[in-house]
Amino acid sequence: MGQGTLSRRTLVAGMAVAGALGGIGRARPAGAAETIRIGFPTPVTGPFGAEAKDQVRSAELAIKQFNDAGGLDGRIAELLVRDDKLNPGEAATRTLELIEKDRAHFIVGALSSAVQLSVNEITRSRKVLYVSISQSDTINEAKDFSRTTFHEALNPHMTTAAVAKHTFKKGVKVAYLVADYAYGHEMLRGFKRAAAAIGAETAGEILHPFGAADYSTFMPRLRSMRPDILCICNFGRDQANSIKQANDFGLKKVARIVVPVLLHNQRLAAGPDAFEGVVGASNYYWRLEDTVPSAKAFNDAFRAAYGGAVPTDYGAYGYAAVRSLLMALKAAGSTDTGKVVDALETLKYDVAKGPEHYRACDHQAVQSVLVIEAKRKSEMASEADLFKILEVEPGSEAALRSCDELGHRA
Amino acid sequence: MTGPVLQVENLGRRFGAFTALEGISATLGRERITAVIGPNGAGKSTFFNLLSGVLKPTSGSLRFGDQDLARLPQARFAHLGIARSFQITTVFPRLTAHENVRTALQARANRYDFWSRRDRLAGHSDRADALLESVGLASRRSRPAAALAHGEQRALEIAIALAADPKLLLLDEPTAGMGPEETKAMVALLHRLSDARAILLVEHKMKMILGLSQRILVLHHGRLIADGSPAEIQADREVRRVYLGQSSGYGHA
Amino acid sequence: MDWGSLDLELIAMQLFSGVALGAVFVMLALGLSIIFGMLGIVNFAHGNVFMVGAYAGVFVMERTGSFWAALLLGPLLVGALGLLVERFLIRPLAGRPPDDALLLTFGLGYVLVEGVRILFGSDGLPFATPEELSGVADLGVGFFPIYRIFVIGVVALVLVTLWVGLERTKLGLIVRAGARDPEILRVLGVDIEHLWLWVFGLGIALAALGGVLAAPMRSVNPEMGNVVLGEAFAVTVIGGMGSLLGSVVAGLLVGIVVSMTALLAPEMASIAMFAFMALVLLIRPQGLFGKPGFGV
Amino acid sequence: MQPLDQTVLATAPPVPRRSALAEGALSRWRAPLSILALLSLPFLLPSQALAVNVLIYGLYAVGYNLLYGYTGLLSFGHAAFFGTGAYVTGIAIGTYGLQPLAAMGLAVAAAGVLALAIGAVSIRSRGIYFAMVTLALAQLVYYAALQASGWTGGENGLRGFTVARMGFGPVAFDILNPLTKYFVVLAFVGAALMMISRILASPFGAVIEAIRENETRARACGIDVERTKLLAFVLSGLFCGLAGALFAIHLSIVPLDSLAYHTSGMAVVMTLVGGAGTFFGPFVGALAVLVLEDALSLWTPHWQLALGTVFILFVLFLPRGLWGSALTRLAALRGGP
Repeated sequence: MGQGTLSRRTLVAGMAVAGALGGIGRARPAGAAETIRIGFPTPVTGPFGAEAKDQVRSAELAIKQFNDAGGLDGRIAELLVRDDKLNPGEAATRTLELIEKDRAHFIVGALSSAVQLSVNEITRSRKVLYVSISQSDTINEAKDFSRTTFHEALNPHMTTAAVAKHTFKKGVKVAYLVADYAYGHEMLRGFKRAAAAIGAETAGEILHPFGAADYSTFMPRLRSMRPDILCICNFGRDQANSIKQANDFGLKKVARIVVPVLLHNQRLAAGPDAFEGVVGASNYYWRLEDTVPSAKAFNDAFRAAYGGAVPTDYGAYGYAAVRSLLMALKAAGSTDTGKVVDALETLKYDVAKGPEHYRACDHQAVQSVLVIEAKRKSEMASEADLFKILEVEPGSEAALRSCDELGHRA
Repeated sequence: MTGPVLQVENLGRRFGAFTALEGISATLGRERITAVIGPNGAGKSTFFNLLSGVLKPTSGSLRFGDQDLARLPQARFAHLGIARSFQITTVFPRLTAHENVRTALQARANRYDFWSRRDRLAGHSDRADALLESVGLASRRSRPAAALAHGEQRALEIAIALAADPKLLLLDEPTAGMGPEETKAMVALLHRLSDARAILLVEHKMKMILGLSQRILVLHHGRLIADGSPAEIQADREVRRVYLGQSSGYGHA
Repeated sequence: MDWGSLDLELIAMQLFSGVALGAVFVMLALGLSIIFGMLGIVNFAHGNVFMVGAYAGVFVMERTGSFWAALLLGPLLVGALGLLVERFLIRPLAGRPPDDALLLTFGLGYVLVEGVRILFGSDGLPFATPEELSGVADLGVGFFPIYRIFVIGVVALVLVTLWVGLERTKLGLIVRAGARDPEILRVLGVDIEHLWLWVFGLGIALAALGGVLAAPMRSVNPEMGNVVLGEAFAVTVIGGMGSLLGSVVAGLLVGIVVSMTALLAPEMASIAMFAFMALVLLIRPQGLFGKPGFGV
Repeated sequence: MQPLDQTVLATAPPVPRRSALAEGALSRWRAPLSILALLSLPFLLPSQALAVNVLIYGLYAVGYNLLYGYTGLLSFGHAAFFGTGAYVTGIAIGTYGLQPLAAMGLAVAAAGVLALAIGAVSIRSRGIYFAMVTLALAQLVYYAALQASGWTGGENGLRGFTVARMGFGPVAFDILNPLTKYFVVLAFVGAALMMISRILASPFGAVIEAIRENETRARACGIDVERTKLLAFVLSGLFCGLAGALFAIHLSIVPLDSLAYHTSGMAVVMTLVGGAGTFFGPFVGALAVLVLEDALSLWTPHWQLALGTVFILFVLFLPRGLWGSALTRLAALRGGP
């Protein structure tokens, strides 16, 4: 708790400074030494406050490293953090402010799918470069894509494929509990596609209302499907609630529970008992440092900056997005949007988890996917020792939906 | 009195298992002033609420002229010319006396007019002043109703009721809570008003009723037990037994 | 949809789930209804009181390690908070339009959520099902979590206690009379302010008890009250404002409606409750057991 | 048997200093004066995007105030009309390719139709019961929109209808320019304010105020209370729908949150903080709440604590709101002690 309070204070102070600087930035005429301003909308308040805090801390770290290394020919960068309150309307307003008032050069951020799409809607009509760090299949599709839209986060297609590859077997019966909204449907689609390729059978699927608190009404039916694997396709609170209630109904004893994404902070919030043995994917887990040198470097820098804390999944997104953007800036030698887009399209980077690059057609970051399993309480060596890494699925364009399927013309 | 009469036939009202009023028949509105009396709980308020449309009868019929009132919404009663006051003063407390009356006039004339300027509507303002004058409130024109004395508020409520240009005016205890002076003024006012319209009132002040009204209806336990001139009522044995004979008068429950 | 598995056993299980779900609704609606019946105000912070109840449960559990202590002390702690709220926030509004108390509790909702975020963080906390109540029981038609059976039992116990309290004690008589007509109490010389205080505290404690009971079934987080408020309102409106029997019947009924919708058209489960409410309102504006005065 | 509604007298403020009616010398000029004041907003606020939000939420609160402040009905479901206005605008432009003006007209009409439906179900319930019923019905609309993701985009929100230029006959404005956008939105808001001012000054305005002041008396005066309330509800829904339509044009997205409970609550908070039953109060409330939120959220993630506390203090100590209290003070000064 003490550490949490401390870092929250730092975060708040950081935001205040960022706000003040934003005001100054407006008054100052554009010159050679103009600060590079990166707008960063993220849900500081609300249920994903902890994830947002990690995003901000990691992004700040990337900025600090860039500035310490001399910036862009002496031009330093700054992060303008804005609270999007997990509300797309709020996020759209904040993004407009960042572009119109604060004259932000670039936008990075967002945590929820809806917020990311709304930010993207603002940036693309104003031709501002945006690197999204929220998971979604939708933003890859031609309908929402634009030349200035980049996506550093994983998408459900990638995570479900990796999880299915590791857990599904031929002839295995899978039951699906799916949140009835776009993201849930994307996860279901991903799993079913993988299941078809592997030869796993569908025991049944149930859609549940988004944001439901009680899942008990679905459990008898799920149980009656007698699945080998229960695949829970939802996110955040919905995930914690439904896993907990599946346990109550004894489903974990008869089936293995599998989810598309296991979140560091959600696992902390729900406790070890509920999640014990659940398998899911992640973009990052700090124990990757045992095998990947760039992860070790990232963790060490993070630990040094934030009193020994380890970065989480969403922290890694914030770091990789800002780092890659700043690397492209250096490569382009300018803050000109067109030039930076070109540079990002050709950039190869390895900043936290091994080699990555943005695919040309949809600007999706091609990256590895970790398949992890939540540890039981007795196996945990420390408070942060939450997961076992079962598999690291290397990044490959073949693991993405094809450009054609997404509607991008060749 | 040339206005239409209110024809009540076998009127009744039940609340669940409780019968508040039963089998009332009478023709009202021919006399200048008619009073309804009865001990508390006799059904006077229910009777008034039925006559003014606040409640709907569960049995019997109710006609005004050739109009059947039994299923008519309350608002239409005022349009037909039946207006009422309430036992507890019911005015627009935060509006001035003049606005109170003018609002009532507008409610009658231009309910769904979204576009005219209400303060410029021809005649309303003058008519409101005339009505205030007629109840003796001309000097209180610009005072908020809540700032008026109790008797003045009762008078104002009557002015509001008059805005509907009623042929039948129903007054629920118009002198309730008034001192002797105020009561005297109210009696004079009622006399004046009854020149132009029939008045039906519920009252407790027996002396006043006997002097004021031409006809008296007596309710007891939800039934009409007597109906006649003040002299007839005073002589009625049944009435004396349930009502006048009791030393505590109407105070018991 | 796989209709083949839609057998009688499943329907029985689904009904049972509905009753367990309804039991929580009953706790919420009872508290709302009792407060409305006596004080004539609607508590818009009711969902958030439910949430605070869950946190109070966590708080007591962390310190004592006992679920039973949490179940008992959690609602009492929150009920005490309710007493303070009535005394220092609601009572000053006496004589003002009833809307004002409603608006005040609406603002209080924000304060409660944010207060909990400051004290306990915004992530939510784990609340494990107590050891002795975890696991499933074979009901003959299928397996059902023991904890949910326990919840139904606790709610039934609370209902019986309340019923005895209202029907058989002098205080109950006063409360029932007051719910019908507060003026009568004044005439009888009852200290009505004192009564309001305790009735408000009781309503709050009931919602908090609902929160503690729900905590092991759902995750505990600051936003858990938001969804619940609309649900509690729908149940209370269906049952009839101020009617305790209505709260109980409507709570169970809504639980079953939601549960059956979940079986037949799961994605409609959220809408079902509100559509049901709209239907009831069209047919009986005062709710199933409401007094006509509030509706028509 | 007592008269049905006695609470009105018992709970009304004891002796008012001035009439509660929305008229007087100032009222004739209130709409032009309000527009004049709003003209300065983009130059005073930290950002134009915020200024546009103040306009939109201000109009939303003014529309809400028509019902709450003037008719005396406390609704907690007005997000349904705001959100419907926004969604229909977005769908009409994005899916059916309508011109923005036509889309907005359609949106306002749709909000009105929805208000008619919700009003028809809820208007019969009284007092605070009405607040609960409207809240629950608005939840129904919220879940319906979530479910109809083919049209609304579901939880992801509605996108793909960015309006870059707003045409009025032969003239078109570049509304990607924030200042231009502000004045285009102000043109709509200003027109709406003129209309609302006119409605309030009409006999109908007098009738709704009569209902607010004393429903029993209003009914006895021959006012069909239910029908009048329903009309006021629909009118209020229309203006809130227009606010929603402008919101869609402004942000070029429609979030599902535009239909959420929180959005309904915003109308209540802003109206009350500004001053219910005053013409310009809701704008003052929108301004105060949005600026407070903007400033606070930069300093602390717990800005809701301050918002809730401020709101409670207003209910307890300043029920007339900022603008209402200022007007009362002004009237006291003018009229002497």
